[in-house]
Amino acid sequence: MEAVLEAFLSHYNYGMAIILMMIGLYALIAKQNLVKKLIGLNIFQTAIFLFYISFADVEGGIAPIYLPEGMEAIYVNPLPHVLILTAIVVGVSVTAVGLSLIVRIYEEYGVIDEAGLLKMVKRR
Amino acid sequence: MIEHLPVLLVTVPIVAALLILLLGWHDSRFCYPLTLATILFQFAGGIALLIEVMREGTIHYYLGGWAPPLGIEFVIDTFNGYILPIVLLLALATAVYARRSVEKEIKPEKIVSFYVLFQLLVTGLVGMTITGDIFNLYVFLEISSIAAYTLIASSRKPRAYVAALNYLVLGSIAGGFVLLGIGNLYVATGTLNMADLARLLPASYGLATVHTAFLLLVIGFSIKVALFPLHLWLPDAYTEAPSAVTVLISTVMAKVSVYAMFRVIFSVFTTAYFVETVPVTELILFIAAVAIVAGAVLAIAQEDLKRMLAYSSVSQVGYIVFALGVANQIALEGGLLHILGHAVMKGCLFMVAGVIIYRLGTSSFSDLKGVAATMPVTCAAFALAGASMIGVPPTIGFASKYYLVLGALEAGHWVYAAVLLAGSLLAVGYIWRFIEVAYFSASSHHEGGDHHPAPGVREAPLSMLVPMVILSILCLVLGIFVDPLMKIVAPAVSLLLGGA
Amino acid sequence: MIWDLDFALLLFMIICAIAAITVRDLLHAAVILAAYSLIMTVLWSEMNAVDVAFTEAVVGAGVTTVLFIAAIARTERSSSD
Amino acid sequence: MVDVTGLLPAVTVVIPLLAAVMILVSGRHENIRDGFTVAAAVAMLVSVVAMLPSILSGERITISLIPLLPGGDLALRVDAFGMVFALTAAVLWLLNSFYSIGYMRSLKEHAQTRFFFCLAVAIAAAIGIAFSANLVTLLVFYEILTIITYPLVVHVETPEAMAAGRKYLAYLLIGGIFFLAAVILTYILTGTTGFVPGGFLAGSAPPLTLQILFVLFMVGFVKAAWMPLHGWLPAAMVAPTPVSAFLHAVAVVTAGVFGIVRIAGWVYGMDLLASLGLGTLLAVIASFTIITASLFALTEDNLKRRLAYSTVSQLSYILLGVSMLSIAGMTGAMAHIPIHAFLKITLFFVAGAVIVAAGRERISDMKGIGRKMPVTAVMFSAAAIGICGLPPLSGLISKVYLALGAVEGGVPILLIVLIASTVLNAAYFFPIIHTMLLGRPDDERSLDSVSEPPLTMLVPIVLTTVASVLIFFFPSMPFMDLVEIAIGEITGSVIP
Repeated sequence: MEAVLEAFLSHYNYGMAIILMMIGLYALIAKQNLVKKLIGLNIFQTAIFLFYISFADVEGGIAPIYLPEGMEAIYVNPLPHVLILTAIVVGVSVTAVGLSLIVRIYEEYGVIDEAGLLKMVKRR
Repeated sequence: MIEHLPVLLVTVPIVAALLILLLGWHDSRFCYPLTLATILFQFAGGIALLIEVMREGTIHYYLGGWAPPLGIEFVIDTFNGYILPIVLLLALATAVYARRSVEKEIKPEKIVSFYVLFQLLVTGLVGMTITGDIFNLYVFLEISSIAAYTLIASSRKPRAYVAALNYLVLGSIAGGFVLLGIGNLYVATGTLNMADLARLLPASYGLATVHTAFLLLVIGFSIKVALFPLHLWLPDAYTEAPSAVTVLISTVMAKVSVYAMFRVIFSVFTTAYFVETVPVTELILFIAAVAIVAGAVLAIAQEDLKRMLAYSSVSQVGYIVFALGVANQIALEGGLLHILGHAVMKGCLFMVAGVIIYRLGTSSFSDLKGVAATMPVTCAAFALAGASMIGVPPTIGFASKYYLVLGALEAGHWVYAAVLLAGSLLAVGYIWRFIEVAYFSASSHHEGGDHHPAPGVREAPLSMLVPMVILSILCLVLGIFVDPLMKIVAPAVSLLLGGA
Repeated sequence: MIWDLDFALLLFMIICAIAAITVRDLLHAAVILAAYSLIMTVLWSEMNAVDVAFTEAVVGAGVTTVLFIAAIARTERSSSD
Repeated sequence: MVDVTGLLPAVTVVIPLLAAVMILVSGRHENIRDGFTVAAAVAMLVSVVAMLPSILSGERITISLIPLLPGGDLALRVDAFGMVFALTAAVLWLLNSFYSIGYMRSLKEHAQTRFFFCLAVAIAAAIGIAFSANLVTLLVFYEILTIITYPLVVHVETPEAMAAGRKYLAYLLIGGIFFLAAVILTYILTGTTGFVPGGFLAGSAPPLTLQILFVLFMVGFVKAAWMPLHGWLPAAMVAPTPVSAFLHAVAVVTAGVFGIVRIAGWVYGMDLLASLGLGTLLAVIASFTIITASLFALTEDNLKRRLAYSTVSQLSYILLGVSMLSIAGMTGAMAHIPIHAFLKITLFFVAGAVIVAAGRERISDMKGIGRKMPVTAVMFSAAAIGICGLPPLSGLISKVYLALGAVEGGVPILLIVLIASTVLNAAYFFPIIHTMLLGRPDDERSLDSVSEPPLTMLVPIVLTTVASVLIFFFPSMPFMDLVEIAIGEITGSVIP
């Protein structure tokens, strides 16, 4: 029991991240509404970010902020943080492009769900 | 100067893009010459780097002087030294071709942003090609992808928005998978530098993390290169995009994605991993064979030239991935040759489709009867590039097919070699659709004399014709002078197979 | 790291995620997504990723939500699924 | 055998290619354009003939152009056997050029520029095939020939022609794929694809592999139109007659049988073929084709289609000769290539002349036509007699060698095939001769407007017939001499 709890405790946030990813992926693929798809995309991306932050975290570590001379501490790994900063910017750009496309599609076809769109595209 | 060339290839265009934006605001006539000049510079740089690599060996450039693993490095070795000029050659050809095409297909107020995005797309792809850092690869991948989504949507056709959004959704999933895969690799090794990864990974080949990373990366890149069951975004995106954008993404972007896939599989994971540790070569071969056949069959079923060419790309990607599955020296030489060959011929074919849309306003087969009589040069270019697509000797398409079959037979894959050959026959099926319609269609038949041009339709403008004809002639020239070409390709393949 | 706090936050996030993709009103969905991002921010700062947390608060919960609301305002609010 | 390096083989191939470019450029000016065709034909003939003395003295002219692929450079080598084909093609192309110009202008055909362009490239490919030094080069020119003859076949652009064109392309390209597979396999087995007199495959692989490889080659050379892979040839008859003449005599089918003989003599070698039992396979295919195709020919009323089946049948004489795996058989096979070409082109020229002069394609419509076009009809009769193997025409020569080979090889059944085929040849040709010369038209006045074709067409007809007679009387000049050298090359002995 102890061992199981141990294993669970050391890995549960990975599991959670994966659940979140799956939720996002499901929305991306299965949802008909285009805005819902993008919400799914956001969840999917943040879940990946969560995964990065999780593995960067070190037991008993502290935030990688410069400490005065003489103080020793275990920093958490700062590199994934930097990576994720970049990835967040990329993610918001993708969302912005996607949303502007949805607005355009709505202006052209008057619908924002996939089934309706398919009908409209075929009709033209 | 020359030692800073790698970084200049990326920074100069970004500065140029800003300049285009600023000057274009003032007067949109500045955009085109600036774009052309920048890409010309990049092309020259790419050639210079290739020569340098062939002469001196691998070039390492530490960004900002920070050596890896702390800093990001650009690495140009024989493999991407070979890819880079291909990318830039096609980008240059597209840039020349784009001017007239863009005037017609894109709203005037969007022309400035078109060139800015064009520049960013090319730069993103160049960055992907030369970076030695796997996370940097991801960033450049996303930059170029975002530029591509926007460029596709810049068409006047409303359907392009839908195509772009579809691409965006699938592209983002791919990006997410790649990002996740990179994360796994980092967990396993603690580094993001590709050379370091290759060095450190073998110790943890047994770990589930590494297997997961491999799977995620392969699936992510498979979406990006549109490997058969994951190709769904491609036909719409290629068909609906403005002609110049189609040329660019179908050649340069598709090829850089393939490059990234090869780079990660061979240079990060090494052959030892994916041939021995996780024996997936049979599976890859199977998928590639299915892609070759299914893509060609779907292409034959199309009623529109541009869409047909799009499905043909699905089929042709299969050839390149096929080389990956065989994974021996000769087959990979064929695969790398096909990266070049397919870029050149598909670029030419899409340019033809674009020219036809430019003049006729449509690319549906039923409207193209006898078009060869009015646009002889265009159709001749198609015929030559099409022959290369089919693999008629002595074109480049034949050479790559020859190497691929030779490699497959040498590895003992008899059945797959047969599929490859049959696939090239299917290519006849779709290329001939156009040839028959354009050259031998009844409506063009006139008693007692040569074909007469239909009124109003003329040969394409010179600035579109020249890059198109040059590419089609390249199909032949590269096919004839394939042996000197192999002097560049062979070391690249040795590098891939040797790991690191 | 306080594991039970983490665990609770994660659970709450999953609930938010599911809610965001199930509610029929897109405006509600956007707001729930903002809440999701804010919880993520808390979680990350608790995991010592303060810099990322700040960025996410601004970009994820802020900019993204604004973008979503703007887009929904120019299209329609209701969703069929 | 002495190999000398020379530029002439390459020049010979390049001449028609240059002409093709010039034809495209000068397309608007008919006379200049057709001038280029004729000039190139003359130049090419001169260039081929210039190589003749050195070949006859036992030399081989080689030139390696560029390294192409693993397995073979793009390399040319003119040997005696290649010369047989090249000389035939060069002479007949010159005559065919005049004939084509006359034909196309008389009928005011459309797209003449395309027509002459394709013809010029096709002849370059045919010469390339004749001069190929290895399988890779052969493959390159073989495929070019396939693609470039397609526009010729579908020239009239009717739906029927398009369907025939698809059939043509399907057969020949699938064949090409098999050929490619065979070439690659040969390279994997031996590490080379260069032709070696007497063959180089012996001992390189287990018999079964070599047998399969041979089948691949045979399917690859579907241009030889052996049954049951002959379907494309009658279908291709929708093309204008000069094209048919070109396909049947100058380039395409000849390239097919040429390829098979090359494979037999220079890749396998006769000893290896014998030990693999492939002679029997070839003999069966050839006998079946000879008899069946003749029977098909009997039932055809369309003159060109009847001639097409005749070609299918006659080509298998060459396979039959190879299958005997004896010196006499091989001699007959090689000799039959030019002999058949000269005779068959006459027949096609006449068929075209009848179309131009009288607008008739069906044999039953040709009653008494010989009275209005006597020269044409007589030439047709002469060539038909030649195909049947009667003197004083060249057809007899190859038949004698084939018969000799059958007896020598101890397979009398092949002799029976030869005799039966001669009877069948007579059976399908004599009625035509009878109809043309002695028949009475149903309506006398329908022939009023009929007269001899224009001189550009008539002269080639006469010349090819005369050539066939000359070959009979002076066989050694130069064809049999060349064949003799070629036989000596692959067997190390001389013709009995």
